[in-house]
Amino acid sequence: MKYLWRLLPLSLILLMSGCGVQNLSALDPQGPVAEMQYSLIQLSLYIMIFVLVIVFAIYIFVLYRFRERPGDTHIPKQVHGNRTLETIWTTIPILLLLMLAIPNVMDTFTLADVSVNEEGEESEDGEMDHVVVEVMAHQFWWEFTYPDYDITAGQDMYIPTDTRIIIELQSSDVQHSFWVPALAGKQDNVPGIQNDMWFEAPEEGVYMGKCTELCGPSHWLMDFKVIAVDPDTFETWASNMAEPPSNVTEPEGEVAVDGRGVFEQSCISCHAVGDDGGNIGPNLTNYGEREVLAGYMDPTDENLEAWLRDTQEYKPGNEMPNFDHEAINDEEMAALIEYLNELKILEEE
Amino acid sequence: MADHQAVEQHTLPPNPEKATLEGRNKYLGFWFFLGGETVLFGSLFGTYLGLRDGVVDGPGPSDLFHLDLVFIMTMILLTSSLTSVFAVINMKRGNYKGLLMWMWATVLLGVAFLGFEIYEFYEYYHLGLGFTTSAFASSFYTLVGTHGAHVAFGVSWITVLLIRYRKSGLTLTNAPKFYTAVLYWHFIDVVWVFIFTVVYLLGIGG
Amino acid sequence: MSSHVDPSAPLQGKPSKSTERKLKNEMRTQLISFVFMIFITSMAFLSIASDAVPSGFAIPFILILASVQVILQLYFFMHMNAKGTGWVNVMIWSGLFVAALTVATLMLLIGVVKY
Amino acid sequence: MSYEKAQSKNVIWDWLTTVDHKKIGIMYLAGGAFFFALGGLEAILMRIQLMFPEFTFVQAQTFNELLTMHGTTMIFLAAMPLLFGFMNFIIPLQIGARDVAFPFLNALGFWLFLFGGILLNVSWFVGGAPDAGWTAYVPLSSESPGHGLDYYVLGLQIGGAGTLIGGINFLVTIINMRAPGMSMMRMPLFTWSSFVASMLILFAFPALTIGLLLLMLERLFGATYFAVDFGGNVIIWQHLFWIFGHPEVYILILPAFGIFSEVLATFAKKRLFGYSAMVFATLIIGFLGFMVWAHHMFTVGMGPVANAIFAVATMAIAVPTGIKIFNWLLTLWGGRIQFTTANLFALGFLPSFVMGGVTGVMLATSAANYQFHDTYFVVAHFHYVIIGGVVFGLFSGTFYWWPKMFGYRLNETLGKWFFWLFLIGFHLTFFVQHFLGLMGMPRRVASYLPGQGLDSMNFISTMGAFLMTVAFILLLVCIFVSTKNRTNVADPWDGRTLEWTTPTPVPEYNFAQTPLVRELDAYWHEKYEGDGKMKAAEPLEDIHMPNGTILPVVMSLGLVVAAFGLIYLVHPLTIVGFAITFGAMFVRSIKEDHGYHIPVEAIKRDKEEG
Ligand code: HEA
Ligand code: HEA
Ligand SMILES: [Cu+2]
Repeated sequence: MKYLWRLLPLSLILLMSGCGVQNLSALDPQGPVAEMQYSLIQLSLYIMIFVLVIVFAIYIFVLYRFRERPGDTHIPKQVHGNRTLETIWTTIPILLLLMLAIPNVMDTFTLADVSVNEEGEESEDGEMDHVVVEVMAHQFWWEFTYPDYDITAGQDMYIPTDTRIIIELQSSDVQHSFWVPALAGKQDNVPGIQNDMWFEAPEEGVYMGKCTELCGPSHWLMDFKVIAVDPDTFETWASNMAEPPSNVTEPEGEVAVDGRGVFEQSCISCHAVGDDGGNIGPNLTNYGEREVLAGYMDPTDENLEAWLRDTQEYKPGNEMPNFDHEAINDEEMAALIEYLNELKILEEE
Repeated sequence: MADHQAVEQHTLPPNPEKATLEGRNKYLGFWFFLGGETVLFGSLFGTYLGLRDGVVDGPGPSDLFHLDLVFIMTMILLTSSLTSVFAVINMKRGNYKGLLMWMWATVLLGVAFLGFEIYEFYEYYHLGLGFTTSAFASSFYTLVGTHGAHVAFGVSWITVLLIRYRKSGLTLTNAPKFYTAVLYWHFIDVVWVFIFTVVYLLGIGG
Repeated sequence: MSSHVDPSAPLQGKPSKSTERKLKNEMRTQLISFVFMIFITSMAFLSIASDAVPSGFAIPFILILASVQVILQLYFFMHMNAKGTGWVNVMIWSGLFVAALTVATLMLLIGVVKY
Repeated sequence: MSYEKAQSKNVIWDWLTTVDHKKIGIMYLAGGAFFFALGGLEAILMRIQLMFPEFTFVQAQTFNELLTMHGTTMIFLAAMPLLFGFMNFIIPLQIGARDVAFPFLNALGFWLFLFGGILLNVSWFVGGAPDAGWTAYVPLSSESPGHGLDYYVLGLQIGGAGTLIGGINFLVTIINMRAPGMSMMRMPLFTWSSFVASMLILFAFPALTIGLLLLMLERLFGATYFAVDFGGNVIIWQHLFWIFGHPEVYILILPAFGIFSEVLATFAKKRLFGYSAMVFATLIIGFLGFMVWAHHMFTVGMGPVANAIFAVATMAIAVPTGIKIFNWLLTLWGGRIQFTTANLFALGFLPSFVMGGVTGVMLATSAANYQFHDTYFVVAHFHYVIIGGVVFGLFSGTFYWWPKMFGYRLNETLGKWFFWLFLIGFHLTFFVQHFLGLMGMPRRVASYLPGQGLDSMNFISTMGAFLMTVAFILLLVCIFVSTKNRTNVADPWDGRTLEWTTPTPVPEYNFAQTPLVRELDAYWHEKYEGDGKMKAAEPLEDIHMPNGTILPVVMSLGLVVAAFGLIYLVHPLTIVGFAITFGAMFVRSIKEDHGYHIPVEAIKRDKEEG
């Protein structure tokens, strides 16, 4: 048991210093929702440590004091019980639990409140004070639709900083769960049902998100990113997504033009660029600015080719077919990759 | 079987079903089983109520249900409950013939009920309500069908008892068997009360 | 060798006078409760079948009638009011309690409406 | 069958046909131990896969199968049967009964469990085990390709029927079969907590039965309860599963609590502190156990009112559990604590379980649960309560009752090594998982990416699991090397309750004469306040015993055949299977079987020999 004792304070230090990778850890909150949850976690942890200290103290005292010593054969007094003691250890836990239950109930209601101010959607300085994002989960990728902007993005979810983000969660197949630990706890994407949540990101940054409901063999790879940018950038991003700049719609480089051809032949039935294309797979309008490829890989050319050639190896069970050399030869592949890499809507301004 | 002589002749106790330890165990155990069955049917009712609006393009309750048929079925089952009560009273009287006769009546009523239910399902099927048509259809057939399966099991069980013990007279062994079968039968009726109320009456009126 | 009970021997004799009397009484009670059940069942059907009864009244009404009838079945037909049925009552009511929770949950908490 | 015939039976046939609660108890233990090793093996394979980031020891699909089967096996096929083993063997002895209320059904329950478990595991060999988690959330489970989930549905259905039968059997046994003087409030706490656990079984398992039935009809016959396009709803499954699932965890822990109550009182040499409060707390836990299931569903979108209510109800369970914890501590207070292996496990339980319990209360904090849910924090929580509670209870019970059951004592030195290694391995494995969860590691992931700060803790966790494996193997060694330890096995620990008054090996009729109980801790009372012997409540007479029968095996086998018919939609096979089962039921009901009597002379002979 000594072992445990040493671990306890150690773990506390670990906890309080905010361990874990920034932007992935619930212990390093980056927005008001995660902060609210973090302070509840802290509160509950303190209460629990209080309980543990009391129990461990009695425990160690008892074990030490009343251990059998060599030669001791006395028969202890057969005690029946004690009213007072029993009242005490019924009352104190109740009080401790109330200390936790009351803030918890309040926070539960706060977190469930997704209403936005009705006055009008614009605040004084003309900026939007909330953005609605419909999050559709698919095996094994994420689709983000911004109904007010009439745009759809895949895998990377751009949001403006300091703005209330209203999330409407849905699923197109099995149940998934939407979790961005540094910004907010999770809610589930349930087929047939819509769940709402909200969060805010005061700081610009890239926040890692994960699916946390077992959804098939590639569940563990179903990551996404939340990218918080300042509201102006966000507006630019949104309008460019809606009407992509010319480099996206009409690529200039010769190779990229060929690439566009390959894309139109092999990819467009599932993936859209701009308005153009299917929606079975993620929208690729801003592929060139993706943080990651397929939700989790470095978006290098080699990885992209490997992925296209053998998607089932990298995300087993996903809907995308493999493209072998017969479907896309090496030359075409290079062109396609170049085309995809050029799909940038923010920097090419 | 018995390698010992029966010495004592038994006189009829007031509650022959509970006169032996085996009987008392059976009695209690069976009641507990019914307690579990309550939750079982509760889950089915809940599922049905949760899904009853899920008719999609298929027919819904008000397109299907006829009160007259359900009323007849209800009366049959209710009456069969009474006949089984009479059976138990006769058992306690030591009137074995009476016990058998009332139990047979119960079986007959049970069979009649099943007949109506099969007819009913047949009709719904022809009105376009297949088992897989909609969530409503699946949950309806599952709930009412599970009840029907209970009726069928009850009928077979009692029939086996009646044939097996047609000549034995009332004994300390078969009294608890008849008694538990009757409990089961009443329970089937209890479930039906909820079915006709929640499924049929609410289906039409609510 | 001591004597053993033979459980397959037919039971002999008549019930005692007091038992007879009790059974007579019981017969009458059961008949009355049966008639009453028929009555309330018919009321339930009528209240739905006739247009005269508004459904705002009919629905709670038939649910109450159903509960009454179930109580009658349990306590009269199935003798849950007899002596020595303490544990039976515990288990049946616990079962009903869990069943009621289940039904309420599956009606309300399946995500369609948020509470 | 006569007494002589009953005595001379082929050993294998004897075990196949036995209706003796002690033999059935031992078979439950053996079956449970087998599945525990299997589930442990699956855990080890998972832990190896998670040892390094992006490790490819097993494929993702295999990993999902492993985690599903690990959870399912451990809960349904290991922990519960092992507890049932002790309950079967010990309860009748503790209440002074000759057998359980329904010996036939008792055997049936065991064979249903065994065949259900085997059926479930057949899936490994015929194209893949179930892969949707032990919770089998729809529509992942209802649409999972292959037959894995069909095996899950039918295997659990068969095993679950066995459990329900067992539960009813214990309830009636405890109510009807107690020896004279053994009032409810004189029952040992193991019996009490098993009683409450059986009540939970009675009301929780039917919800699972229906859940599985629906899932089966959906998968095999195209029903549409969970198909959104047909008006179905996927949350219904989750409710049905957790209405069963949460009480299930108390079904596991309550009997373990019972074991600790016996062991701690015995080795502190003190009467259990606050006996009636303990009984009351057990009942409250059982009751509250039915009010909290939705704490597994906080993130599923029930709404804030529902979340708040279920959060508060869940927290309330900490109160009765705390009452128990403090009563145990006060039982030790003022005692003379002996550090036997059995007691070490009980003592190890106290801090370990409290750590798991308090993280449970943290999880119950609904708003914070959005962060905890479906992460390794939850995995850490439930292994702390399950291993620190249930598994420690099982090991404690093993060392405590082994002499009574098998006639020899387990080696204490090896036992203590086993304890310490297991304890350290257990904390090493699961303590770090709290942080893994909070640092962003979801549960049920086949692997994780490097550079997310999850590597070293996962490695530590796997090392702990290896340590547990070493410990477990040590236990097996301990069992085999101890067989010579045959001194004083009837009452090796200065026991307090009736099971220690029986001779060892326990005769098939348990008690030559039913004992008369005069106090709580009946045997202790007679030892320290009487003449050390139980008073008899009846004269020495012939003892009536039930006959053995093969029908339970046949009935269970029939259901397995029917299950194969259903899984592969071969309807004739299904019909044959059900025909076998119902045929056996029919035979059972028309063939009266009145058992046999053991003559007084034979009992007297036993007494002299023993
Ligand atoms: C034996 C099994 C067992 C036991 C006993 C418990 C006990 C408890 N469990 Fe646990 N639980 C599981 C097994 C168990 N659990 C499993 C298997 C899962 C995961 C299932 C899955 O998803 O696969 C789970 C998941 C789980 C969740 C869902 C997590 C999630 O998925 O998001 C929650 C949430 O509320 C929870 C809560 C609790 C609580 C409050 C208790 C309480 O009963 C604990 C009470 C005990 C104490 C609190 C300690 C002693 C008390 C004191 C010393 C008094 C003073 C204390 C205070 C004032 C706090 N459990
Ligand atoms: C009674 C319940 C129980 C028990 C005892 C255990 C015991 C263990 N469990 Fe688990 N576990 C669950 C119930 C249980 N578990 C459940 C319900 C889940 C959730 C599943 C889901 O998500 O659906 C889970 C999930 C789970 C996970 C998370 C998987 C995931 O989410 O991806 C992990 C990971 O570390 C894990 C590890 C372990 C380990 C290392 C042990 C160890 O303690 C195991 C100890 C056992 C041994 C050490 C025996 C070893 C034996 C051998 C190796 C063979 C030797 C044999 C012979 C010599 C004959 N368990
Ligand atoms: Cu729970």
